[in-house]
Amino acid sequence: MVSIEDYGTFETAWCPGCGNFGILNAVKKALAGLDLAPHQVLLVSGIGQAAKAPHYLKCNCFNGLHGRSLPPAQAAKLANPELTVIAESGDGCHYGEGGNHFLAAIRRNVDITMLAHDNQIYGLTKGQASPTTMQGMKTKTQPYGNPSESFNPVATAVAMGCSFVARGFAGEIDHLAGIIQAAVRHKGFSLVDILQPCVSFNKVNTFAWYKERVKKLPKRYNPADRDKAMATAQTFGDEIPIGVIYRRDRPTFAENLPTAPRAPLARQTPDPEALRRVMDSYR
Amino acid sequence: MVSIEDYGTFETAWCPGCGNFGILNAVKKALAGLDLAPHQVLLVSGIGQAAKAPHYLKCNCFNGLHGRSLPPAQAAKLANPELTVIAESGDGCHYGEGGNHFLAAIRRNVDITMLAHDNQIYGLTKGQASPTTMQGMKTKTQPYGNPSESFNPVATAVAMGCSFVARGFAGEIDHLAGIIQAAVRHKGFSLVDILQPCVSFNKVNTFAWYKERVKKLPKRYNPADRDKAMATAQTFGDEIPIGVIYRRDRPTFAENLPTAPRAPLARQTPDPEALRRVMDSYR
Amino acid sequence: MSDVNILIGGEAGQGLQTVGEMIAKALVRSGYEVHVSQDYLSRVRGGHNTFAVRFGPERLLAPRESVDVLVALDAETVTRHTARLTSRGVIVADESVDTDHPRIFKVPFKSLAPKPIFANTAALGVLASVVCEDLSVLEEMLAEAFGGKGEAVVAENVKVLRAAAAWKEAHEKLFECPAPSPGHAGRLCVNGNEALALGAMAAGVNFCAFYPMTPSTGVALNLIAHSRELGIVVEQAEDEIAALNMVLGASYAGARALVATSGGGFALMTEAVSLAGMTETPAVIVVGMRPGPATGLPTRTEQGELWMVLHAGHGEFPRAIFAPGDPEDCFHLTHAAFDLAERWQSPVFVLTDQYLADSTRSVQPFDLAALPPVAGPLLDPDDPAGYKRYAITDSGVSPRAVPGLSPALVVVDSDEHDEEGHITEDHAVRVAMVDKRNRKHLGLAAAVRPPVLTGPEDAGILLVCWGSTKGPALEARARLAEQGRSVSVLHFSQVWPLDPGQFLPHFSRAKSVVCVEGNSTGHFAGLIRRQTGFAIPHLVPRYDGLPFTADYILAGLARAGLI
Amino acid sequence: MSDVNILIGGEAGQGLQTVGEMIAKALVRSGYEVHVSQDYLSRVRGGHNTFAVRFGPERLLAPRESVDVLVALDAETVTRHTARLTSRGVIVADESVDTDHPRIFKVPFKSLAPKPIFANTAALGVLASVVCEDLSVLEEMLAEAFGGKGEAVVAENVKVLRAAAAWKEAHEKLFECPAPSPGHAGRLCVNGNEALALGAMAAGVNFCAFYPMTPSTGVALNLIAHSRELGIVVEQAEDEIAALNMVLGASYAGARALVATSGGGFALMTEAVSLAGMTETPAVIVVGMRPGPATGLPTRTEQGELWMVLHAGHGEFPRAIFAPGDPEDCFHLTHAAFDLAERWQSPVFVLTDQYLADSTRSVQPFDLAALPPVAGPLLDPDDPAGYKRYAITDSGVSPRAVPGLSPALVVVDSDEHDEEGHITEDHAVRVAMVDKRNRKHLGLAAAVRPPVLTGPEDAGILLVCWGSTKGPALEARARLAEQGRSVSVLHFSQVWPLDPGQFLPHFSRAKSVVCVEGNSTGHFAGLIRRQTGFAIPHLVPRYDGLPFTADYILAGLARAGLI
Ligand SMILES: Cc1ncc(C[n+]2csc(CCOP(=O)(O)OP(=O)(O)O)c2C)c(N)n1
Ligand SMILES: Cc1ncc(C[n+]2csc(CCOP(=O)(O)OP(=O)(O)O)c2C)c(N)n1
Ligand code: SF4
Ligand code: SF4
Ligand SMILES: [Mg+2]
Ligand SMILES: [Mg+2]
Repeated sequence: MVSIEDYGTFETAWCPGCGNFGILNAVKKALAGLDLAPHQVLLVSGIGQAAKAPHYLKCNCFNGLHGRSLPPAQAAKLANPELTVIAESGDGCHYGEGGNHFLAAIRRNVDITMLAHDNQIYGLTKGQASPTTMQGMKTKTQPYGNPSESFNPVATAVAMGCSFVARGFAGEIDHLAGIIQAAVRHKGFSLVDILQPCVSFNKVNTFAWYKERVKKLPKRYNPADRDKAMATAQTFGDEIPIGVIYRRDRPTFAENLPTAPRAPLARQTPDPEALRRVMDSYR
Repeated sequence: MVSIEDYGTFETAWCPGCGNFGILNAVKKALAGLDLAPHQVLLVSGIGQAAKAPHYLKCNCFNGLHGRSLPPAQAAKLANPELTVIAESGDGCHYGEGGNHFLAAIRRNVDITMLAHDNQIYGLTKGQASPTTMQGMKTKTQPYGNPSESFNPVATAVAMGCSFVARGFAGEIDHLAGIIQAAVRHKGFSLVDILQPCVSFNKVNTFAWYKERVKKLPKRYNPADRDKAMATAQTFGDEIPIGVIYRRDRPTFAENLPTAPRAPLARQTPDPEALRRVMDSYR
Repeated sequence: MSDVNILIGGEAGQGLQTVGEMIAKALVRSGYEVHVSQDYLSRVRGGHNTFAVRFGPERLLAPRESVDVLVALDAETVTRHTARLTSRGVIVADESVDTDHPRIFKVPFKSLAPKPIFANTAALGVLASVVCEDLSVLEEMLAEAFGGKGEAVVAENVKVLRAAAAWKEAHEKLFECPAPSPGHAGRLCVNGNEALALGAMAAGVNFCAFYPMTPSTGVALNLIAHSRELGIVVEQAEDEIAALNMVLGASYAGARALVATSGGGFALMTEAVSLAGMTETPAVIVVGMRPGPATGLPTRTEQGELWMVLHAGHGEFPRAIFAPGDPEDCFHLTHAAFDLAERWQSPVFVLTDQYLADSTRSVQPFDLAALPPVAGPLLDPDDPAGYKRYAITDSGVSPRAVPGLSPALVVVDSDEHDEEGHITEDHAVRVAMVDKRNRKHLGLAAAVRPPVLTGPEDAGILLVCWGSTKGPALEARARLAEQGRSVSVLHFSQVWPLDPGQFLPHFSRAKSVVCVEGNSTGHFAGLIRRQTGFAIPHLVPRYDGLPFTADYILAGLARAGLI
Repeated sequence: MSDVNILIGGEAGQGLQTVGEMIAKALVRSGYEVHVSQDYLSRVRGGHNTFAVRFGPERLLAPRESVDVLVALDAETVTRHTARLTSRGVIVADESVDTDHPRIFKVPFKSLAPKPIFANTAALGVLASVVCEDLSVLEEMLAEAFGGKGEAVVAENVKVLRAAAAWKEAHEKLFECPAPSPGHAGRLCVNGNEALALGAMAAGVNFCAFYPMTPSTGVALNLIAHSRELGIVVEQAEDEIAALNMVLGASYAGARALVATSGGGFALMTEAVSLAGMTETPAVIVVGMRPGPATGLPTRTEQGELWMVLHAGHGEFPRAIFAPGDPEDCFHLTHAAFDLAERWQSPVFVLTDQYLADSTRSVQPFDLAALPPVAGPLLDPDDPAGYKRYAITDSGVSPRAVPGLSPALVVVDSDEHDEEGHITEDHAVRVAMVDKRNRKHLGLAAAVRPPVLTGPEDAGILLVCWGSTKGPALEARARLAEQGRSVSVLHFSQVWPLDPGQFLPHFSRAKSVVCVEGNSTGHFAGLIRRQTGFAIPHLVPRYDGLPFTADYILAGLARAGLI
């Protein structure tokens, strides 16, 4: 049995009181609860405060470029289907710089999990609007209020027929750990958008602000109902539902691609006979 | 009165029978119908067969990079609010390489029109799957069938609260011209996704295939009803509704940004007194 | 002249590529040496394209400007290219074409091809007969091509082929064909892209991500065609940024991964090139050059991106750049690129161009058994618990474990990192890591492929070239040598790193050194000067979008007063 | 030593930047010359950061390693930096800090700052008194800073400030302060980013798109702060690709447009740089360098991206690269960049780095009236109907009309195009257009800013440097000159194009030439060699993430055996 201690404890570079701590705990809990040893897990991240998370637990880690966690995460899963792959990064990283990869990942449905630390702000670069920053919110770079409407990743994912769509809250660690477990278990691309207070730069969507609003979806909620899911996804105001909002059985990318390997490519040995046949076809 | 002849006739590099011809005609009709002279119009395109369209009528033209028509189009409109700006390109350009700009443009709501020649294929590069290619369709690069689900730009736009969302068909030129006129008149970001047969590389979604399926939205259809719009947007199979699917009044980007100019920036003259005050603030 | 140059011209979509490829393949099967060059527009139908097949009993190195057999699929071809005909040249055109050229076959294509779909086969029949090609070879090829559509289709095509050939026999005009050289039988028929893909497959490539872009889409297409047989995952990414980032993720996870693109797509990848450098993740990156800037001439050729590729990506890190001169180089250098990339945990580039990518040639089958082994990552680290991805070593290379295969945790980071791979901002560690990465450059530099000298050591003229200019330069040299001039060619198939000891002596021994390259500013000449101080005094540049020919180079030398 | 070096150390989020900026500004207002350098981590709270304020009566050129006043906001600062204290140095720290240093002020911050929010003001009060700063200046600044929050807040802060200063007076330790130089009053207090933004504003910038990235976000922040007053549209784009493409769209439509980024973000822009080259659209591109590859050390400094910027973008097209040495250069060169970009319809780069971007200095106010005019596009073409965007001209520059302002249609294209801007695949037009674009390089080359020589023409040592290394090199020179050595500095504030006539004579006259630059491989030295063949024999590199200091350069010269 893997325990949460197996995932270690590290010093972090986060601000005291940051919502990232709750998410880190929930991730560790979920992985231990899934009985996954650290070396079976690959965390892929981009750049930002959230993207430092994989450095703060024992695991395989590919800390890549800002906005680019999803492409290597999907490819690593294709290259080694035995790995549990999680792409973990911030809202700016996943939905801003990385928006195009987000769309493509939903369409592909590679069996990975995406965790978005959604603090509705660019934290590491000190407080510019992110795609999820509420319209009208003032920041140093948007002193007249954010002129753009905010992006609702959950609604977009539901509209696109994403395989698994959930919203969690950094302040509800056990609930969040449960969602993450379900996401990892789900076969296909799983999105978990996580409301995360940033104590340094987001003075609007604070811990209290979220706390007042989040409401766990009731047991009887049926995530297979797309219309209901769409309505739930669009609810982001006085009330913000959290839980697994939408779920849909779809073949995974690997199931749709006959050449996707069933074992790690690193162990694949070339077949000289096949190669010769291939060369001979060029005559 | 501007007439369609004012927009000229040019030799094209398109295949005989291509749906692009119908779209070109509809664009000219729409512009003439709006009584816009060629120099009042700016067409911005990317790269692809569709992206050549601005070369085939008289207008100002910024034929930029593959996937990058929306950023310069929005910026040009901000720089000169008097211009009628249309970003015209293919499905691969707008939704593939340019996917992130599509998301941002919907959120921003700059008052421009986006025309997507949606032939569900990469035409110019000779027949690879585009984001809108149907799942399972075989191409040279997807010989086992396109493994990804196809992107529904119209549904995504509605889910994101896009200001104006329409679908047209290259085979219904007058209807399409009407949609384009409405899109240009609409204040805010207007998306017109246009079903376009590619006779060379898409042997599934042919002229006949579309013709059988497209159905004009009835007069009584209310594009302000978001739930209805969502359902209409998701309808893409035996029946494909065409017309203005969704419409919503939203302040434009320029209305939300107090520093957006009301006249062309090219005519703006610097204020030396203001500059001195600004310099003095750095003491 | 012992070789024949066939030029097929017509509109895009008329099937000139099909006819051209068929005849090229048939000639190779008959034991000829073949050299194809393609000139096509960035459109799907219409316009004016050409497909040139040069063949003969001996190896052919370059396109030739003069034409022996002009196959005109439209009237424009006759207008445009008749002037290029040699004195013995013939034209094959539809009977409707209006020209008074004496040596023309006015073919009644309408009657020879009962349906338009047979037009290509009819053209092939006439052409085959003109160049004395054995019809049975073509019949065999038609069977292969149309076999899937049933016997009847094959039979109909064969019938058209024979009728066309018979028509031509009945209207014989003198055209002398060289005989094939029996020693050259059994050749492969591959273009640069195909040979490159074959090299990758021979190296065990098992992952490829790409975004379509001329002229490199063919690389992915060839991998896809054999992906099932060889076990290769090929994914068309949403954009080039994703493509290279995917390749890095796959490579990190233990795949042998390749990406192929062209200049504009590559520009988008440059941030990820830097990530490869920082994380020390192997990657083979194919860049097929075409004329820029921006979209430029998307289906034509140029060598204008050497500097970009050399300095792509922010910050400092080692890399290697191969520049194959022909399909054989494409094969061997791509194979070597995988080994080098793994061995030095660095991005390795294969820099080609449209001319080479699309140029089909007869090539001796590759000796697969003789290929050197390709390095792989570390599957079972000795001490997994103590494993450090960036252990400091003398060579700069740290053993590269693969995640998930052992209990070793593999941590890679785009920030500066410590030996374990975790973020650091320690200045001393920073310096140690820069030095470690830079040491890999020394390793790469020690393994550089030397440039190849053809001709005398102390030539009157030394033609320096790189990449696809090899063949045209060699042909120019041969022509000058025939005239009794002392000319050598120094061809670089690796353009970075450079080892001056390998070439400076040649420079100093030659009377005049001339750089022949396909750009307007002399990229390689500049690189030589930066690395050695040697200023190559003469440049023969080309930047109109077309490949070099021997004639073009001779004209350039004449303009420079060197011949 | 006539200047004082204050080092404020503590965790991110403790307010050391606030204290540092306040004291720097106050010192400037009192007539001192000031030089700030910042060393901070890539995090928001915690870790160890420093803010160094060097001040004195005369101009200061560089950071200094030794410290006179160490303000420790935490115990770690004392541990780390006490060894750097000069013999006359003092420490200001909380009374809880455990050290036996004799010259320490153990300040009872808890009692001086009744609430934690006043901690910065208390520290400022003690510090101001140590460096003999006039309290009334600081009181005025507190009023400006807190005025918005009401009189009461201002009064409370002033009270804390005075109490802290009084405490220090009561515990006097000898520390000698230089007097300000009255002639230096009225200086601005700006860092590189601020001066750069001011230069852009002086040039009439009215459009900026950006994506946040250290160290360049400050450029956009400064434009935003004054966007309303000056009429500037500033938009945070969804990514860097959009940012530069937006700038090009705005510029095409007649705006004066700028983008600011850093290495990784710039890598993503390189495709659009090529588009600027092809469409001949003016753009001013600010690249603030930091240590790479990849994310590297995101908040530190380096000069490792010269080659990338020089060859960014596929294909061939002209560009110019400025490399300001100090805030004054930032202002003037950015102003000039707008003019040059418009005049030659090319991308013009302003290449800075984190050190310069964040380094606040006292600067003489800019003479706005004396600035040369900035070129603009053509608003009213003579013959709109016959207007051709790419008319072939001798200079290579075609008059640039703006869409919508006249009946002229303005057609620009990323494909190769004819004079009207429409796609062409004609080979002759291609060559004409390449030649036209290349001619603009000649124009840019003719307007190059010459490097500036400081010191004798025939020095024993010539220090060659570019960009922000100017100050440290000049200070090293001054120190050596004091020792009677003959040393000169040749500083390049424009690094492309280069005009060898402007610098080769200096090289040949000096005994030893040394290149001092902030990277590990000698970018500029390599560029000099490529352009001239001259191999600079000595390199003093730095790549640990920190800026050069005179001490560092002297140590490098000593290691090279030159001093
Ligand atoms: C290509 C690129 N552009 C910009 C940056 C600068 N950058 C680093 S983190 C960041 C934003 C982070 O925001 P988010 O992803 O929301 O993470 P958070 O810090 O809020 O957790 C930016 C813009 C970068 N590193 N790379
Ligand atoms: C950065 C970049 N990547 C790839 C290409 C090659 N390319 C040109 S057009 C095109 C696809 C065009 O498809 P679409 O946008 O659907 O237009 P269509 O030709 O179908 O009208 C591609 C991939 C390019 N020009 N630039
Ligand atoms: S800046 Fe915000 S997101 Fe980043 S660590 Fe601090 S509180 Fe958390
Ligand atoms: S390839 Fe398809 S989209 Fe392009 S012109 Fe031909 S038919 Fe039209
Ligand atoms: Mg965030
Ligand atoms: Mg398309």
